[in-house]
Amino acid sequence: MKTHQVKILTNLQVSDRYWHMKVDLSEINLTVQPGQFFNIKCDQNVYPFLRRPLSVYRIDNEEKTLEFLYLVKGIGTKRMTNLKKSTNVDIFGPLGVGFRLREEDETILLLARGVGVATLAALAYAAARNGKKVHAILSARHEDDLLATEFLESIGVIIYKVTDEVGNSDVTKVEALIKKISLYSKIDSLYTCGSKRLAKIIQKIAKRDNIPGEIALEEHMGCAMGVCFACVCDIRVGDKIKSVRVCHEGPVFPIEKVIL
Amino acid sequence: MKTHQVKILTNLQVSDRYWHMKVDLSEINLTVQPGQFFNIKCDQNVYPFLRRPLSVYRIDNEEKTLEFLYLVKGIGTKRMTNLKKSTNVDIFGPLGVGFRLREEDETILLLARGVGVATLAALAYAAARNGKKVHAILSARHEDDLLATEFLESIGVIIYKVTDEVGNSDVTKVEALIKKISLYSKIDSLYTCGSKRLAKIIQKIAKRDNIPGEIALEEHMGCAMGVCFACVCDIRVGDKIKSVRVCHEGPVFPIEKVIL
Amino acid sequence: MKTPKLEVDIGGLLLRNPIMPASGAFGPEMDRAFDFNQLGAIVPKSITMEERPGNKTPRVCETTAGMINSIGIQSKGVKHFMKCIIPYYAQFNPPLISSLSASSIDEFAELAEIIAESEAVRALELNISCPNLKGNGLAFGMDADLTYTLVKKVRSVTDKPIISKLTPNVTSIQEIAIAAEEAGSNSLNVANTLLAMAIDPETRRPKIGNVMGGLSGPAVKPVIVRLIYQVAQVAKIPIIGCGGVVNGEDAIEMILAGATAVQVGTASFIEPTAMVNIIAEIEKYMERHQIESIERLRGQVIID
Amino acid sequence: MKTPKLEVDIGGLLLRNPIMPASGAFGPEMDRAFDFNQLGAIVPKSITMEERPGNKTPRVCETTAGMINSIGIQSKGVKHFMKCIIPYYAQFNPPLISSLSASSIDEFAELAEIIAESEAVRALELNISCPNLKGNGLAFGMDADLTYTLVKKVRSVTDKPIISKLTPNVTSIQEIAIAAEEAGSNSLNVANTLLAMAIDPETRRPKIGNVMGGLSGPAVKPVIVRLIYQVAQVAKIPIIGCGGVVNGEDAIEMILAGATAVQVGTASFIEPTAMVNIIAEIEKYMERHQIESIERLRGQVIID
Ligand SMILES: Cc1cc2nc3c(=O)[nH]c(=O)nc-3n(C[C@H](O)[C@H](O)[C@H](O)COP(=O)(O)OP(=O)(O)OC[C@H]3O[C@@H](n4cnc5c(N)ncnc54)[C@H](O)[C@@H]3O)c2cc1C
Ligand SMILES: Cc1cc2nc3c(=O)[nH]c(=O)nc-3n(C[C@H](O)[C@H](O)[C@H](O)COP(=O)(O)OP(=O)(O)OC[C@H]3O[C@@H](n4cnc5c(N)ncnc54)[C@H](O)[C@@H]3O)c2cc1C
Ligand SMILES: Cc1cc2nc3c(=O)[nH]c(=O)nc-3n(C[C@H](O)[C@H](O)[C@H](O)COP(=O)(O)O)c2cc1C
Ligand SMILES: Cc1cc2nc3c(=O)[nH]c(=O)nc-3n(C[C@H](O)[C@H](O)[C@H](O)COP(=O)(O)O)c2cc1C
Ligand code: FES
Ligand code: FES
Repeated sequence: MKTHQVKILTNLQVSDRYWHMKVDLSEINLTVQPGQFFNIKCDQNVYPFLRRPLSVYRIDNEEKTLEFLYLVKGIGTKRMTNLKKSTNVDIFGPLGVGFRLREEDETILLLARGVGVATLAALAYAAARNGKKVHAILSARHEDDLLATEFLESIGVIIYKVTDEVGNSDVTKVEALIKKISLYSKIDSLYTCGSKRLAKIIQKIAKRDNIPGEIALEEHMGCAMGVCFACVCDIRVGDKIKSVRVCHEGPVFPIEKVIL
Repeated sequence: MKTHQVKILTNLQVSDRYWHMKVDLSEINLTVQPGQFFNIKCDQNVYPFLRRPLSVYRIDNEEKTLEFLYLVKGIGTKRMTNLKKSTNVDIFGPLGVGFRLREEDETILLLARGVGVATLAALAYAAARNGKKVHAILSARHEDDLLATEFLESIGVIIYKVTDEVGNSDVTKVEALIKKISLYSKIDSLYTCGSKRLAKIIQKIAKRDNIPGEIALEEHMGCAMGVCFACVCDIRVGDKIKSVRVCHEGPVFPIEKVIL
Repeated sequence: MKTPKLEVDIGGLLLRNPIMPASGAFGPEMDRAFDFNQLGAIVPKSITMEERPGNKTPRVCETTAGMINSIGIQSKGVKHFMKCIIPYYAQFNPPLISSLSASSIDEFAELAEIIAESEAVRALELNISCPNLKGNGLAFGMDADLTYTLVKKVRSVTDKPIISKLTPNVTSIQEIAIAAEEAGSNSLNVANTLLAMAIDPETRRPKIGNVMGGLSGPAVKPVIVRLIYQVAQVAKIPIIGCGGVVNGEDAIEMILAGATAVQVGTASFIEPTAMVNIIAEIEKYMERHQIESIERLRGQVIID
Repeated sequence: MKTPKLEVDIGGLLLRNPIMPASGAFGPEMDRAFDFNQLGAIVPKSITMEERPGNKTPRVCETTAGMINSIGIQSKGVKHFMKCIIPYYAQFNPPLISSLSASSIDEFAELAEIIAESEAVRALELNISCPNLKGNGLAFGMDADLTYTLVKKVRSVTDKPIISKLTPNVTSIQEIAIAAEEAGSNSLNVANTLLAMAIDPETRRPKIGNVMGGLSGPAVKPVIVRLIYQVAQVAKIPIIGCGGVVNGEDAIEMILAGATAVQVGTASFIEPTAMVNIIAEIEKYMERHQIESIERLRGQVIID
């Protein structure tokens, strides 16, 4: 749990609203899990004041690089786009608990909405490298917002694109799609991120078919290290409701426990 | 009275504590007088919050450039050093009342302490171009802090360097130096900036020898356009004391009027 | 959509738009920066009965996202104001709101009577909240009874709209707001500066000559928005929001919290055309959100 | 010069240095960031008698140079605190200051009695100033009489040093400070957060779930420095400055204004090692200025 000054290798716009940043980890020794995140200083300045949390998009342990994929939303991510190649960026992490990839699984299915793919891509990569078959349903408003498809395809992930534009991204259609996929490919685990609406499908299927599932949540953060209780959400433990911190007990939670 | 987004041509360190910035005025039409100043946004950010006033160090009407010479003092000037070549800087001005260079004068004497030379250099340049003889006593802590000497020499200014280091910068020695200069060169006007201690000599000589003199003052500024009354100082008008705004009635005042 | 309607009524005074300068951060010198006729109203620096020198320099210092000032109402007195300042502002269309400062209740009333006589003056803003007058940060507006008595007295000498400028440095601004309203204020300015101080660790001296001063700028906006919201719960008269507004969204935020109009101070020091930029940004916001009249936004913060 | 002496005494409690966390901005999770033994004291999140869920999310939002929080004292209750939290912090050398929150005076006293029984707890900080408990921003510390009664009651159940954490949201903090001192406080924390609010113009909703919350961070420092200075004029007991400290110079500024010790909250969210950095910066400042003991700086602002 430390801040690191790491060198920016690239920081580039990849589509209308999305940017991609790659940093050099060769000077430090970090073990980073898919699903974990970093809290990033958008500027070497008091403004914006707070750091901004970004999931790990990709970890390359050979090249010793770390990548982030981010949506330009407000002032913080806007300023992040000004971070220049070869300068340093101050990142705090890795933070939180990542995804659990089960040894025994042969096939997994990911369901990502929008920038949720930034969070699931690292998992897809780890799974593919471990020889698992990975199905990934990517949902977005427009074709343009479907990110990382090439990268995912290049590592052998089977991709299904659904968009609001085309009209195949609503809950019933996505549910039908998952059903279709499971017909020819037995799914061992489910993972989702980026939409509570879509996560409900995963929760339902996980329960019905008794498949383990996980979800990465988001909440406004203060400290990102578990001390301020800004980022809490309720989860179900047995028949009790428990308050947990997204930054500390999460951001990844068993799908059956979350309240959507 | 406008803000201008002007392109930075250069922004370079010229000595241990001093920087020099040159901006492009070719896109705008400005008439700038020596002694006037600009109020400069140190960063495209809310931090530092206020602009910082800098005198015009040099105006080149042919090349259409404007130059500033600044001492890195606190946060604002520190951040100014981060302004990058080819990007824009937001300058507000020209502001205030500049020096009055009298047609009839043949010889003038400038006495500048420290960064005061930034304010007097533009005047020296204008005077030299108008065929006047310019004597300039430059005072500083160290030899290193004596700025602009080459530039001034190149335009024919006769320079006298005095430093605390060498021990020839105290009031008595400077006064003796001025006396010596006046022995072989009749001084028609006196100008000073950068030290109230030294300005007292100018005030005394101006009064005693009935020579017109001017001084450029500094005060902490809020608006720099005469509305907030942050930058006031008292001046003597006849036997009355009057409060004036350094940014509006000044920063240049007749030496006999200021209270040192 | 038609061009959005920006007109607002601040207690009997109609403004063509809700944006006006904050007293002390505006002056004739700014006419070279923009056309004053674009403003909702004109508010000069607070005026006092007699000439006043103001406080020691330095009178301003920077803080993180803000500034402290202790100008201390430097003023040339009411005579000069009537003779030179009023006629100057009278040439512009926006109504002239004269800001008054005094050291006693009687003096407030006297001053109000004199100034209200001028036809060009369309409303009086009572600066009962200046933290820079006595050096201890105290102000009439810190006490509900004093506020009531003061406003009542001024009410008795003029029929012109009275704006009471409240101080944020109180336990319950609602109490003061109610006192000012009951005494006959036509609207409330929320609020003056936060009493503040800064020390230079190198010199160990206060950063401003007067030791304490008033904090303004973006740093204070969240406190001011809260105060506007609190006052809006109890006051029936219009609120003029003031403190930390830099752009159109800031103004909208105050209007959503309950303000009818908005004053802009320190922002003009950083961008002299801030006020006209803000008016344009408000219009853009309204067009984007299909809001026909700014009045529709007032107090419309959604509380679940 | 010898290494500067950083020891301070905050009303009977000796600290090896003046830097400690602000309640609510510190937790066991930070032990991976730095060694807690470097701190002057340890101050956990305010504890309540019963378990409390805290407020709706979002619980924090950013403002210019600050943040608003409305955590609302999420707490597992005093039993869990005694069983799990105290023993955990007891393993570190710095004295443990327990922060207490309650919704009635009697509850404050009961809670104090229970917690003071633990030997590891070396002092009690009474959070009589939390703006997030009732949703209306009100707090005991806004009333001098309530403050007096509350502190007096707690005083009667324990001999351990009592720190009263004052609210900045009052007309006269001096009055409250005197009440807390006379009732038996051993020191004063100046101060809790400024009551604040922010609205998102796009959604028209308050940026935090609880509508209003407490403003912290660099934006508030000038107000806090002023409050410390004001309290120092009237209080005989030590002051702990709190609000907006980000670096060593900020801490020095508060000490010059009259603080004996300094708490650091929000800064740790941006830089988890902020507190130890600040200690190092204070030492450097003292060396540069040839100051042997930090006590020499207390209240030493130069007023002409
Ligand atoms: C664990 C975690 C991992 C994340 N990973 C990624 C990622 O890989 N890529 C990515 O693009 N985004 C990610 N996000 C979301 C990202 O942090 C926010 O979009 C970002 O902080 C917005 O900052 P801003 O300054 O641009 O927007 P702001 O100006 O701060 O806010 C713009 C809008 O976004 C909302 N917002 C601000 N912060 C958050 C937040 N933390 N969570 C939800 N909404 C917020 C605000 O309320 C406001 O409505 C992640 C969030 C979390 C909590
Ligand atoms: C009309 C005018 C013309 C000037 N011309 C030049 C110039 O050509 N070159 C140059 O290097 N400097 C010039 N200055 C001074 C320059 O404006 C200040 O040094 C600068 O604003 C300091 O900003 P900072 O953020 O670096 O320091 P800060 O961190 O703001 O302050 C550092 C120290 O400087 C003091 N200070 C801050 N602002 C001023 C100010 N306006 N006047 C005096 N002291 C101040 C502060 O009190 C503090 O002690 C001029 C000032 C004025 C008023
Ligand atoms: C330099 C300066 C001078 C001020 N003078 C006055 C004044 O004379 N009368 C008054 O009522 N308020 C005065 N104020 C307060 C402003 O009117 C306004 O309430 C405050 O600055 C907050 O708004 P802002 O953040 O937009 O600046 C002054 C503020 C500043 C910065
Ligand atoms: C997230 C958060 C939670 C807080 N919780 C408490 C609390 O439980 N008890 C308390 O007395 N103060 C609490 N505070 C206030 C801080 O202790 C401190 O007074 C305030 O943050 C100002 O200091 P800072 O600017 O250094 O953060 C909290 C502040 C924050 C930001
Ligand atoms: S952000 Fe502070 S506990 Fe999660
Ligand atoms: S700086 Fe505002 S009047 Fe000079």
